[in-house]
Amino acid sequence: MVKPTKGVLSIASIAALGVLAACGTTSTPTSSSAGATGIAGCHGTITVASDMPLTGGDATDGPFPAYAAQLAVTQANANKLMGGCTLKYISKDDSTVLKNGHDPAQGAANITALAADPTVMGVVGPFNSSVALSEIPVASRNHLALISPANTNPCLTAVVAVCSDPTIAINTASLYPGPHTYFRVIASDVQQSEIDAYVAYSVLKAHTIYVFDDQEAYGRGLALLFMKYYKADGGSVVGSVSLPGATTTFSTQLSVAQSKGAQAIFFGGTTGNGCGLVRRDMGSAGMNIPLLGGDGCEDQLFITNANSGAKTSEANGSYATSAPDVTKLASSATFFSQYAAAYASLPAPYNNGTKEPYTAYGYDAMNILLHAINSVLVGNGGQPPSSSQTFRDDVVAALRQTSYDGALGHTTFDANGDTTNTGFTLYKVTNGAWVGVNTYAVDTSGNVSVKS
Amino acid sequence: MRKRLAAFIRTEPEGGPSSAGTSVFWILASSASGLLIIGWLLPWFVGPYDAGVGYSAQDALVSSPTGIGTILIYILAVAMVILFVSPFAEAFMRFRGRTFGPRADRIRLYLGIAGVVLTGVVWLLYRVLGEEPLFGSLQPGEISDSAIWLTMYGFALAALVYGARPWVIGRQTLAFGTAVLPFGIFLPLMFHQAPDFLLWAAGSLAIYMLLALGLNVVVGFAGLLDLGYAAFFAIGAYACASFASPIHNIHWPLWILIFLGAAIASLFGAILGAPTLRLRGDYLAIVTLGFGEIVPDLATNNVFNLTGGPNGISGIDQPHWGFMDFSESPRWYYWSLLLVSIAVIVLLYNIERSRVGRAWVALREDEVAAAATGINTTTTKLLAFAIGASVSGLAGAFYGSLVTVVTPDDFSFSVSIAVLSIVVLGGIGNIAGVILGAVILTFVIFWALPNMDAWSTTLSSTVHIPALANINFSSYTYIIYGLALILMMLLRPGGLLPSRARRIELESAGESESLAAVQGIA
Amino acid sequence: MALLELDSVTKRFGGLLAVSNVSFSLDRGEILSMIGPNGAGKTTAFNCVTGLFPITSGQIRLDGVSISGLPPHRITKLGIARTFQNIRLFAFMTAVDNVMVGAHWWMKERVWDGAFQTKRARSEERSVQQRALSLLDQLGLSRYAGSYAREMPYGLQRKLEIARALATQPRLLLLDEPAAGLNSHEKVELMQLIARLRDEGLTILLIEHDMRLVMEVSHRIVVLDHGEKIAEGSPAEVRTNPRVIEAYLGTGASEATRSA
Amino acid sequence: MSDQSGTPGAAPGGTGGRTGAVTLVDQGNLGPRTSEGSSFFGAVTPIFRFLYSLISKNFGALLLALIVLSIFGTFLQGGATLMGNQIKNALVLGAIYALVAIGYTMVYGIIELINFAHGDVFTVSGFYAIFIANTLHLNSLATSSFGGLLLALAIVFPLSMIAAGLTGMAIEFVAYRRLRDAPRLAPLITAIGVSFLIEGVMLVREGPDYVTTGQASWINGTAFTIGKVAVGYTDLFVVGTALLLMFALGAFVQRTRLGKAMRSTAQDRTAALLCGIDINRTISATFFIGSALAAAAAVIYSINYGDVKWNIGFRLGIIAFTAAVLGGIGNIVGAGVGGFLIGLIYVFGGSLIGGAWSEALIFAILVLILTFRPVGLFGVEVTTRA
Repeated sequence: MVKPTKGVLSIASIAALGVLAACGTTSTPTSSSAGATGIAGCHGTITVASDMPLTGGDATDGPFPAYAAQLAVTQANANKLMGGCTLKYISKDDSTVLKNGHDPAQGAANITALAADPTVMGVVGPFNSSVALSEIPVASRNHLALISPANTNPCLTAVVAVCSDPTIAINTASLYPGPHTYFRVIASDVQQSEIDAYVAYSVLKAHTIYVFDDQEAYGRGLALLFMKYYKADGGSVVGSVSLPGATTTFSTQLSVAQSKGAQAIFFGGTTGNGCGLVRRDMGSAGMNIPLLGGDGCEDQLFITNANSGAKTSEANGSYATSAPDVTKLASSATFFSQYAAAYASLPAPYNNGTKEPYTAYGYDAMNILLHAINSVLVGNGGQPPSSSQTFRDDVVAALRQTSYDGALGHTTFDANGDTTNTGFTLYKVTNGAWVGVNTYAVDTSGNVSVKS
Repeated sequence: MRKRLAAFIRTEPEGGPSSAGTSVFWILASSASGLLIIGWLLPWFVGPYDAGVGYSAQDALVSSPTGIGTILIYILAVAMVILFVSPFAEAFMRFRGRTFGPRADRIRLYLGIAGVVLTGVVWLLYRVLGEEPLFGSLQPGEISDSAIWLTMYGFALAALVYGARPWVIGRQTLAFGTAVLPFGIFLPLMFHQAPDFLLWAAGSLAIYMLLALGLNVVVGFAGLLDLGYAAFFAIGAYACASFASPIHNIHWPLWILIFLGAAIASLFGAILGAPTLRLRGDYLAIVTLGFGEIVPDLATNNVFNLTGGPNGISGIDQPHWGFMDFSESPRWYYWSLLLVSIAVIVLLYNIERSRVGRAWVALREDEVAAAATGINTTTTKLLAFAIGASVSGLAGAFYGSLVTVVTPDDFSFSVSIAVLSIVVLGGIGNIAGVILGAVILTFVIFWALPNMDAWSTTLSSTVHIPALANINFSSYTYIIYGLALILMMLLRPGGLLPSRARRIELESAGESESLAAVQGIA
Repeated sequence: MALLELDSVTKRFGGLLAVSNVSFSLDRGEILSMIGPNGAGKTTAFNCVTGLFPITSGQIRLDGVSISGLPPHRITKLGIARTFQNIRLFAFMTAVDNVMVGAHWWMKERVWDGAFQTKRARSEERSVQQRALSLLDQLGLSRYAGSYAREMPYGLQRKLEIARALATQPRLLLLDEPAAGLNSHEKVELMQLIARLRDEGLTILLIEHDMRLVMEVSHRIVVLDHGEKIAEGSPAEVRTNPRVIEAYLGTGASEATRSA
Repeated sequence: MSDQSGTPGAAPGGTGGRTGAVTLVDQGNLGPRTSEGSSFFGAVTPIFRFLYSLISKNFGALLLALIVLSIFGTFLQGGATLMGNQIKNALVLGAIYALVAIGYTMVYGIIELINFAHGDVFTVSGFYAIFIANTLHLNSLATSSFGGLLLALAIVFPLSMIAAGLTGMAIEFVAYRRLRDAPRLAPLITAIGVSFLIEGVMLVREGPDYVTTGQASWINGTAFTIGKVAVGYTDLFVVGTALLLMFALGAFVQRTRLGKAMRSTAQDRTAALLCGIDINRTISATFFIGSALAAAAAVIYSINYGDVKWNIGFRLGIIAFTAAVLGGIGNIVGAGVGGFLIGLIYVFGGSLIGGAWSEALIFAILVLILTFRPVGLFGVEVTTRA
């Protein structure tokens, strides 16, 4: 496993890359070079940070966006994005050995520590919704910007119908004792579940469905939302079950689903919590109906797991919706090659940013933060505002005005801090690989349409 | 060799029922050394915050300034080195079979006092007279202040330990309290940089210490093994969360909730304890483990729509009483927790020495004889469960309020194990030991393990051993943790600071049979 | 009325009849000894009386009120204290604490009294401790008051167990082989102690193998064999009872005595 | 410490200065005392006792009734097909639990230690099996022909069992042997430490995700169908192998010298020692056999499911332990039966009241057994001594 704190690595090579990037690649917006002249005389230290689960069970996901964020900082330093000011980067790990992964208490402790440092102007993170619940109040109280690359729980930013469901029970207002300083560059589960429901009912033509979830905040929320929209579309949910992430066999519930005549299975949750295993057990049970999952299922591990059973091509024909495949976007090509160059010395799989869907999100989140800071400096005559609090408030205000073209495409934020860059692609496993079928968008009134 | 080692380790005169012996002396002496060295190296430790800031003495030596400060710094450095080395030197001498005389103690007392005074003078020179050259490029209110505080404390502690050695050995508990309390109270004032982070760490330390103190009642005092202790922690935390959050729209103040949390948890302690009364030690362990797994399961499944399911309960209130705004800084939590911890420690200490405490020991030693001597084994056991659980409920209430989110994941088996490890590591049945265990283990879990990578990188660049930077400690946390548990039990089953009775007991005797087994009903 | 009555008490372990239909009674102030070969069911009878074993059938009455089925601590409260054949002290408690445990059942100190060290707790602790120390003193144990029970010499551990039993303020004391493992000097002391307890009005039920001690202190003797009562009477009567001799010495011996 | 029936007067000697003759016996307390007690509890206690003994004596019957009822409930819920499918699922799961449970029960029987690391021995054996299969290229061999399959099984079973057995012996030697006479707390904590250690090593070596074994492809196809329930060859293999191993173990323990040594050591270690039995060797052998069975379970598991993950052993271990307790800990046959019963409870409970509650249900059963019938279904209530 990896230690992002040691990404100092070959500073020279990264710096060289950054200079290269400055010489006219797409990921460096023109505004920075213009600003750099104005802020060359900038005095002081500006710190940005990331907070991800880096160790334990979350080591498969968290380090990627953290590395990507660090890359963004290294490049900004090489480009002198902050002019004469020193730009520092702190990487925080919100996992503890007690939880063997992300720990809300550790996350809150990290944000408290970061907020206490007057030079910290923003944090990229957290990765997990449960950690977000403990970090958002601290960040809000300290006026500190928090940009998540991976939180999809809708109730973190805005009140939607399911927030009051007793199994979700998030009171959004109570999360913000101060200003609304939380943003995210990933679309929330509301849009995804609307699209999932549409896909299940109208594309896969399944009119009865059995729903699994993995008893975690993300999976449970997605499943609940899915069921709501699926029923609204006219489908009928023949049964649903929450199974702990440690579940190793799903045959009992699949037998129930089979006897109830489900025409499809929906899984709300992550591959690590059994998405692929459900598909595997469907093979053993001889169920030839589609499996549909959310973005938590769309990864290579799903295919490996699904094919690990008696049928070695069981994964074929599974569906999952996920954010548009970043690796396929033209805008991300430069980023992934820079990532690969900068982290070539890391052990696999961390030397390849495409191995994890959230890598590019971490990169864009950090770049958006850095550019917001830059625009504050520029707007303030090339110097940081006198008080730390004013500086932070200005950064948040600048973030609201974000209009950024990065690896993910064009990102702006709405009033709740949600990205407007939404849209989900339906993927299908064909010949042992995820292949995009169609990309769908959903409008404000919930109508799903194929996005060009 | 072995004999000498044994003679060195044997810390108290034969025969007396004293509990911790001179271990307290050694702990305090080495703490003084530790504080002095930490004071010296603090900027290096704190890493990310250091930018251009260094500790006075170190900087002074490096930048060889002029003026009166320089001389003071050199004197301080000598005093520091002597006092830092002295406990190790003394231990080595003892090991060789010789002792330092009272003169050595006196010298060290004077050194300690001189150290306190001189450090004060240095601080005044710097803060009041602004003698800049002394410190190189210091900025006010930063790490150097903390370093100076720590150094002064280290000197004062050394003065206390060596100046009042007989008193420290004779009244260990009192001496320990006297030495540690001021540190606890002034901690928030000692640190200027990143105080919140430190206080947060101290807060979670206090929470785990409370948990361990509660578990110590059950495991240490009454001898009932509980592997599902996190269940009561969860109950306390969820109780607090339910009554101080938007989930049911009830907003009661924290000071009511800590009592409520304690009461509810103790009620559950008694209820869950009841079916286990007849069970033998390891069966008891397994049943409690079962409870420990059921409670988070219920929370995840949102039983009676009370617990909010897998998301848990979020948006928990943080109190705001007058100028005490708990949400503004963890320092108010820190001081409240300090107060509560002291109260709990005093109460448990009293209980241990009262009728109930004696009854627990009797029960632990020989349940049959205890019953035949008129002790109601049922109520005595239930009382242990209830009191143990109530302390953990209290800790849970604080946890919920501090973190503002409680989720079922927060109360997993590994939490129970961590708390049990604290008790075992520190010394089963000994309150001082449990406190020490909590300090060490929370330091390891929440600070050392997460920062191991950063430290090894720093160290590798300092001592130029690149291999160090490549060791990836964070992935070995499980292994380190497991090894520590095994080695602990094999090498020192009584813990670091064992209560004397429990130590001999753990090293030799078997388990007493239960009354139920004798009566043939279990 | 008798203090303690055993009315056809039977205790069965699976197929084994440990105590079978035993009846006898004890008057106030009396010392009754129970003798019999090993495995005769004496200790089982003790365990039945003190509530450690639930009895299979029959009745045990104290002051005419049935105590069968009561838990051990309730029986202790009613005034029956005991010692154990294989000393069961609280090994890692000091001698004085061991004795103080005996006073627990009537102490008024509650958890919160202890926790907050109220006046009641302190004064009660003090008086109980004083009482315990004086008990130790009178049994010649004061030197060991602060030592762990397991660090005391064997003979003194037996005495400490008696002190603990006395601290429960018994009306009836059950001594299970108190002389076992004692040297002759200690036995004499024990005999004097028993005599003194009798003089102070305590009723004693004694299991003992040392016949000299039994014959000297007992008012009456009950003989058990294979769980059954085979004889009861004054020491002199029991000594000459042929069934007793048979039980102790085997069939041949009884023939021999008869013919002698 | 609440009830204070029959409190005598004040503390003898009053507070402080005592006067008069020094006595050993408190004269004031020689009179009759009444056992007042609380009348409510006095009245209720017998009812509780009666209920307790009623449940305790009929625990097995109650449990069976519960299982039968839930099977019937499943029949009502989804007809014979669902019921049949679930019975099949339960037997497959139960077979694995049973094999793991036997390891717990053997170790407990002989040294009265809950070997917390046993579940992790199971997991680690899964990785051994993967390693062996990959190193020797068994996957292609096994899927090539029936003979190849048999050969592959004949290689992978004994090798992983020996590897796991040695692991078990090493664990015993390092972590438990020195603590054999210590009170239970000490070895229990070491056991937890060993469990963490093994999990940590697996986490570092194998990563945090499911690792595919490839063995699930060895056996496939439907053997026969009853109604609409298709029974696969894998299902038959899993249950058949488990039963075979259990019978082999039973015969071993009954017939062989070592087996007899184990039984006598379990009954009375001192006596066994006096009879000239090498206790250390016997205990090592017990660990070897218990771990080897866990390995067999792991091979079966990976042939059935095809995935192993570093921490699957923990929960599975606790459930298997419940099975061992259910059957009466120390009782090998009991553990086998207990495993299948737990499999039934897990599956039918999950099918009827929702899978979210399956584990809570298992733990609840664990608590109930230990409360009402700690000796297990097949244990005999014995009093310890006369």
